[in-house]
Amino acid sequence: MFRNQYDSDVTVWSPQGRLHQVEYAMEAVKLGTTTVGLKNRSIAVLVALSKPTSEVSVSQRKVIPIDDHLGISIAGITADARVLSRYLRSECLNYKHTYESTYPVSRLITNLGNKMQTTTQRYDRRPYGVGLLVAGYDEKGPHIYQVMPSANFYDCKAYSIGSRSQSARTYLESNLASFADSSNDEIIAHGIVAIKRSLPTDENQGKENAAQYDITVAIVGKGQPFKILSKEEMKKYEELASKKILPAPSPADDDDQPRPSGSGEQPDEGPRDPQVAVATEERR
Amino acid sequence: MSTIGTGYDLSASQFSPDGRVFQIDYASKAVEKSGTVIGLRGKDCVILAVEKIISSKLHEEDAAGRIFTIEKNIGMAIAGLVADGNYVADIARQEAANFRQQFEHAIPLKHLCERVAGYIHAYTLYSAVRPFGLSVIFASWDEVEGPQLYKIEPSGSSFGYYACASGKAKQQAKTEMEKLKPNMETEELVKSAGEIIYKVHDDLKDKDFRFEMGLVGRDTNGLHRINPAEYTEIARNAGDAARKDDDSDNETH
Amino acid sequence: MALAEICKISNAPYMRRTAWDLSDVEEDLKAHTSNLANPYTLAAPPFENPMHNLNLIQANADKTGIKIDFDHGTTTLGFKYKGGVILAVDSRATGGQYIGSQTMKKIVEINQFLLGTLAGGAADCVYWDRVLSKECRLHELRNKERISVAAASKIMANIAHEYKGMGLSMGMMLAGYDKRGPGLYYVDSEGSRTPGNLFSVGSGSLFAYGVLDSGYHWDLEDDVAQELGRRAIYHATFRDAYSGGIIRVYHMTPTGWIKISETDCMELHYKYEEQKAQAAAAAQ
Amino acid sequence: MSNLGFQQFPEYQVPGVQQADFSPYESNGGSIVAIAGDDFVVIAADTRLSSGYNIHSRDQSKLFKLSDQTVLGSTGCWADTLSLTGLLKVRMQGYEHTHLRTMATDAVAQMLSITMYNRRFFPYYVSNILAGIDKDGKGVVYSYDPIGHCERAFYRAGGTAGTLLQPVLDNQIGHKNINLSSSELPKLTIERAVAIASDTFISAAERDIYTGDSVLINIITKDGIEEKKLQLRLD
Amino acid sequence: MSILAYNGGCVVAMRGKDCVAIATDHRFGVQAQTISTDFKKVFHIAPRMFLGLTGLQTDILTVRDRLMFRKNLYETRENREMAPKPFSAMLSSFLYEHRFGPYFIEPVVAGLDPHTLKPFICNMDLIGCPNEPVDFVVAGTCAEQLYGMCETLWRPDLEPDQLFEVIAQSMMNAFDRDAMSGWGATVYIIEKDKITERSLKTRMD
Amino acid sequence: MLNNYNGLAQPFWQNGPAPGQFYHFTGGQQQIQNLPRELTTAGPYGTQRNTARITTGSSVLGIRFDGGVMIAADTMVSYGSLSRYQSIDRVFKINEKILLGGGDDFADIQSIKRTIDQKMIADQCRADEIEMKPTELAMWLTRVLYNRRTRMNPLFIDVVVGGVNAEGKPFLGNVDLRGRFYEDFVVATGFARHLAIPLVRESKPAGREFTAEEASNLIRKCMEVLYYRDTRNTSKYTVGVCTPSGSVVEGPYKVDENWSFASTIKGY
Repeated sequence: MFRNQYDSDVTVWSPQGRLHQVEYAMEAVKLGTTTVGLKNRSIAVLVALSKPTSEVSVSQRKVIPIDDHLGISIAGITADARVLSRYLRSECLNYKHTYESTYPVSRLITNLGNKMQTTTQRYDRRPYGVGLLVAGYDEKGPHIYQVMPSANFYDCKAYSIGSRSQSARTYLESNLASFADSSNDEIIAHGIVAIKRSLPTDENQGKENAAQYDITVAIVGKGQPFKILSKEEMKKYEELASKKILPAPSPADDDDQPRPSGSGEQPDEGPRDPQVAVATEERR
Repeated sequence: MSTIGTGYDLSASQFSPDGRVFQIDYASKAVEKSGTVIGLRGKDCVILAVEKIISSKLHEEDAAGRIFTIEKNIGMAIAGLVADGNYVADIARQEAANFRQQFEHAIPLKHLCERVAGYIHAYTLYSAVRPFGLSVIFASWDEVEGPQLYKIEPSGSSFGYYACASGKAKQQAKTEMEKLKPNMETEELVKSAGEIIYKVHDDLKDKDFRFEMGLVGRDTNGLHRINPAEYTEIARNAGDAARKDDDSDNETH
Repeated sequence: MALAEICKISNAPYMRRTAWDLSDVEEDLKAHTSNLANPYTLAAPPFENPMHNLNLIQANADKTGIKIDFDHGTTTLGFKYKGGVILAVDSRATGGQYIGSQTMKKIVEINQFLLGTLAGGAADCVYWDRVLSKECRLHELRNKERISVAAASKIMANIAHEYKGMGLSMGMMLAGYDKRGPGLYYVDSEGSRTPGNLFSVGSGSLFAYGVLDSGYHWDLEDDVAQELGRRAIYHATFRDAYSGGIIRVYHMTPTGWIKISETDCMELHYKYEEQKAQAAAAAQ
Repeated sequence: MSNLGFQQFPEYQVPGVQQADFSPYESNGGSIVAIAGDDFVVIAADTRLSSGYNIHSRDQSKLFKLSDQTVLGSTGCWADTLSLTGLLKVRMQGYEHTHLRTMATDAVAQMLSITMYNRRFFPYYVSNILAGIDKDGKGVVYSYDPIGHCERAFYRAGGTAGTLLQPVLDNQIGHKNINLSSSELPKLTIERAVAIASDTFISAAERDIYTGDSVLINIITKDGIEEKKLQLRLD
Repeated sequence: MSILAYNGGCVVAMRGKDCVAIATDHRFGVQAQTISTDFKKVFHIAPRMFLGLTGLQTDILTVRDRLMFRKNLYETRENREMAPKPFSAMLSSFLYEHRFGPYFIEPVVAGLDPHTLKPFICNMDLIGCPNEPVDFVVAGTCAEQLYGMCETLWRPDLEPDQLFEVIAQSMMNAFDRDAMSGWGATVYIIEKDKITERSLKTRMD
Repeated sequence: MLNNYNGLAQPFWQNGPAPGQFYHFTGGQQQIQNLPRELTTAGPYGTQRNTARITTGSSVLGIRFDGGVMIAADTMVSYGSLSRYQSIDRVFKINEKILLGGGDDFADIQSIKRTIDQKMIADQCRADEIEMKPTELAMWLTRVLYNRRTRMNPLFIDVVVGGVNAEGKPFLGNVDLRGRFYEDFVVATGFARHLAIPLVRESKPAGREFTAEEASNLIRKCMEVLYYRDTRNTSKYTVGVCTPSGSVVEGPYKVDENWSFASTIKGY
């Protein structure tokens, strides 16, 4: 294949009608640790995996509260996530200040999408290298939204992004039917199980030696302002989760598989150009 | 791999020796890769129909919709980058609002189309930006103008149509449309819309898809409605039926 | 219109959106909290010549019942002598005739080597002293040495001049001790800045001057100097309706300021009465 | 189209119409009393919202809960009050986001002062009294003048009846002009504070037409805020 | 600044059980400046009657003198002691004579009726609209503060010594919140058999 | 160093992005940093605004009852003392959840109404069945009106906002030209403040809300009183009713006039 000269700038279309810069940005999401979002009828749950650091508010880096009715968990470049979260926060604040009520989730995300879109169309900007899972609650009930660097966003029943998130998704898909009616405790447990699936194989074999990762859980729902669960509260759910039998992760759990949703508008996209890997190397 | 004007195709503000702006062509490629979208004009109604390829079971059914309401009586459907679509929808709404603010009535589709086309075209003039990977179809109905249907290309050029299509199966859809008779009643129109979309969908290439439609006309008393339950039902059934005997034909051959 | 932005005509009045959307709210919020980010930017009044117009509003208070009385009135004094600088102040804040407070702190401890007294609009003085103390600290950090009294007072004078004619009302003394020895400056809202040995500011200053001039010379002993200040203020509180409360005496020494005394002037009054009586008795 | 103001078209001036000039301010009445103890603070405000002689609402709380430890009482021009408190709420949440903890009472006090000073040349016409528990668990009261001069105190009365009530507090809480040794003075308990607050309002309702209907009393301790309500005369 | 507040000062009178009390501050100032601190604004005009006048000092003195004159005239004519009631009636009409060029004063009358010995208190505005409440009357620059104090402290049927406490506290705390009055105060308690004058130790600022 | 109500931090470079700010590529979003017109004119308190109402509506009366709210206003819009427009609807249906009754300068009412309608269309465009709630509208009005007032360029309106909130809770509030907002079971503008409110207040049953019937009777009674007593009032009036099931504006109704008592009045 010819050397890819169309991947240098976000304002350049490739002959195949692709935006390589945007696609590369999508790669950044895969570099982040996994995060899972799912919901039942009354609450939406975010579960995030993070490499523990000495820092106190480790959860803060992975799960970011936006407003009482809304929070996000991120996979990708944290700095970019900060910018986005700042935007979301001020939007919510302004809305609250004007209307004394909470920002309907769908509308907030639509606006966010439009803001992000501009960065995929101007030479002096780069797409945000971060994917968001948004958990929110409004008069229409709980929501999980997936927002990608391509500025695409999807209203989801449940979803997972980040490295090795494929296996988490596989779990979610197989249990999708049961989510809507499951109790709050169950749904949280489901989330934890799902995320454990995405742990490197050796770790989720022996369940509890997942020690080198922290799991953060945040919930929001009816009469439940967005809150990150404390270690104590976590215990209960950890147990619930470990009770659920964990079938060995499906062999077809291959992260390098292009993720259809990830590549947004290009569902039929073939295997990625070899340059991509390189390009991502350079950028990191 | 289609024509590549190597060297002259890296910027929207750049002509190739043979006088083409390749970036625009490439942008259209993005459109050609997206699910099919069609617009049909009937007697007293206009319909927009979309073949929405479902990329993941985990998404809600109505996630990433490609049909938008711009004004009370104006609908818009897109083929191409959904992100760009959302953005343009927002622009269109602002234009409509702006017009309404000044003239106290809904913007005539002709005007709206001009304004949006102008906007999209502006993005084909600068190296600082890329053209929208987007083809937009507008539909409206009102007592005065009757049914209206317009389409805008990534280049920013726009035309009015009786029926138009974009996306993967553009050609196929067109040939299907040729067969249709003009000035259909709402019901028929909806049916045929369903049929076309289901026919042109190629389940070898893509997995699952969802039929989505927007309808505006006298029967919706002048309001643009997205996936109105009753009509969507009709369309889907019609589509399924059409598809079945389609397959059966294949068997006979 | 689509190209309006490019043609830069979207600011024409007939183009402006009348709807008050979230971006306007943000504008508004920022405008009304601008001085939290930058203390020098205050909201502009919606009318010209605020000094005049604000008075207009305040003037017909008894008609409208709108009583916008700022806290006012003071006697403060300060003088240099061989032992450093003495500052003495009362502690009464009056809004109109009403005594808003008997315990107001009219000496602002800007830092260990800089004191400011405040007379006139209490809010004006306190606010700008706070800004000044910030500037002084910055100066210290930037130049690795304490700011000189001269420089500090100049900053304050510049601020005052910036707002000259807007109706600020400040009459403050800045006292400090630096390389040049004791420093005492008078700065007021007209932007004037004068160094000097002896000042008294405020509604009761005339009475204070009377006492000061009779008792002041350079070679005072510390305790005498302090007593002089105290007595001067006492007499002012006695004669001036707008001065009273607690009499505070500070002493600026080469090693920084010391708080000498805080005495209720009622106490002082009867003490001095006592002394007078004894003196009279002795005279017999 | 604000630039096409009426004054641009003198020929359209209507003789019938009086050119009453617009006053941005309006006095909506109401009074606040706040009393701080060692480990608690009591803040009370009446619930009458009036302008001139007509009473808009007889049940309008003038106390704004800014956090579990801080309550702001604000009267004067109700429009100003609403906008100011709205502003504060936004700042509070912003602070919580950036610093991951709620603003301490002292910090709120300072911020309020600065926020009010921002409008130095077109002041908020409000009489603010901020009550809360400070860092070391002590009750505090901050009072403000219209342009944000802020003073820390232990008891304060503000609003239309402020001038009536302040001397009473001086006497009852501050024990001014009472020559008794501190041992003889009654200890300030929550009960006593609440009692005095209510009494003062009863007498305020007697003499101030802008104060009445009922009193809302908030008792703030380190464990949170307790609310009480007391009926006043309705005329 | 209102002309009534030009010299500052305040007076309050209270009804007790078979007794009345009237108190005055001592300040005589010119606007902010305190000229003297022994100017009593309460005058003893009949054995059991006091007149308190606040407002513009020159008017206070004039009004006092003219009233004394009229009162003496009344007493010589009628040859009997003038009771508070008729006196305040007279005062009222006297003030109203100057309806359109009023004296800038607010009077307070307190006393016991010489015959019935019933307590009597009364105050007026500067053109003589009389007001005879059962509890207390106030006048002067710190009227508001006084109202606040009296409302809370005053109770019916106070004994003379209690009455003194109440009026003293009201007075002192009231003018401690007013810039224009204070600098010492005197309280007169009028009982049927005696009149006690007590001066208070107050703040002198 | 005054900030002229454009609090935005200066961008890094001309038309460049301020840190963390999103903006459109044409950069037209950046406000031009000039003095707002309001700040550059002279007049009462230094501003030059038309500080008078021209064509005005008088009373609006709103009453909250257990199941919703009712808002009534007569159909007169007068021009000074001239009864200029005799059948103008001053009670508007904003959406299924909100009613708005407009008093004072009618031009300003219309302009704010336009803006509100636009917001409603925006809601519809989102096609997410999320409707604006009365509280939200009331707060929005509060902010807007206060904002105008603070710029000394007020909208001379006095509106009654009523409706039902998300949980079907009735809401009734009033916002005036200074952005003064309050909630109560009865609110009114214009003459109704003095005439109607006392009537309603005294007939308020203790410990419970009005019933729909009581409310409508009161409205009828009050509109009659207003018609007799307020010169800027006509006998026709419209009533808006909003309940969880939706909102509707009915009428115009007519006050059943009875001037027989006129003959008994002496001394005119």
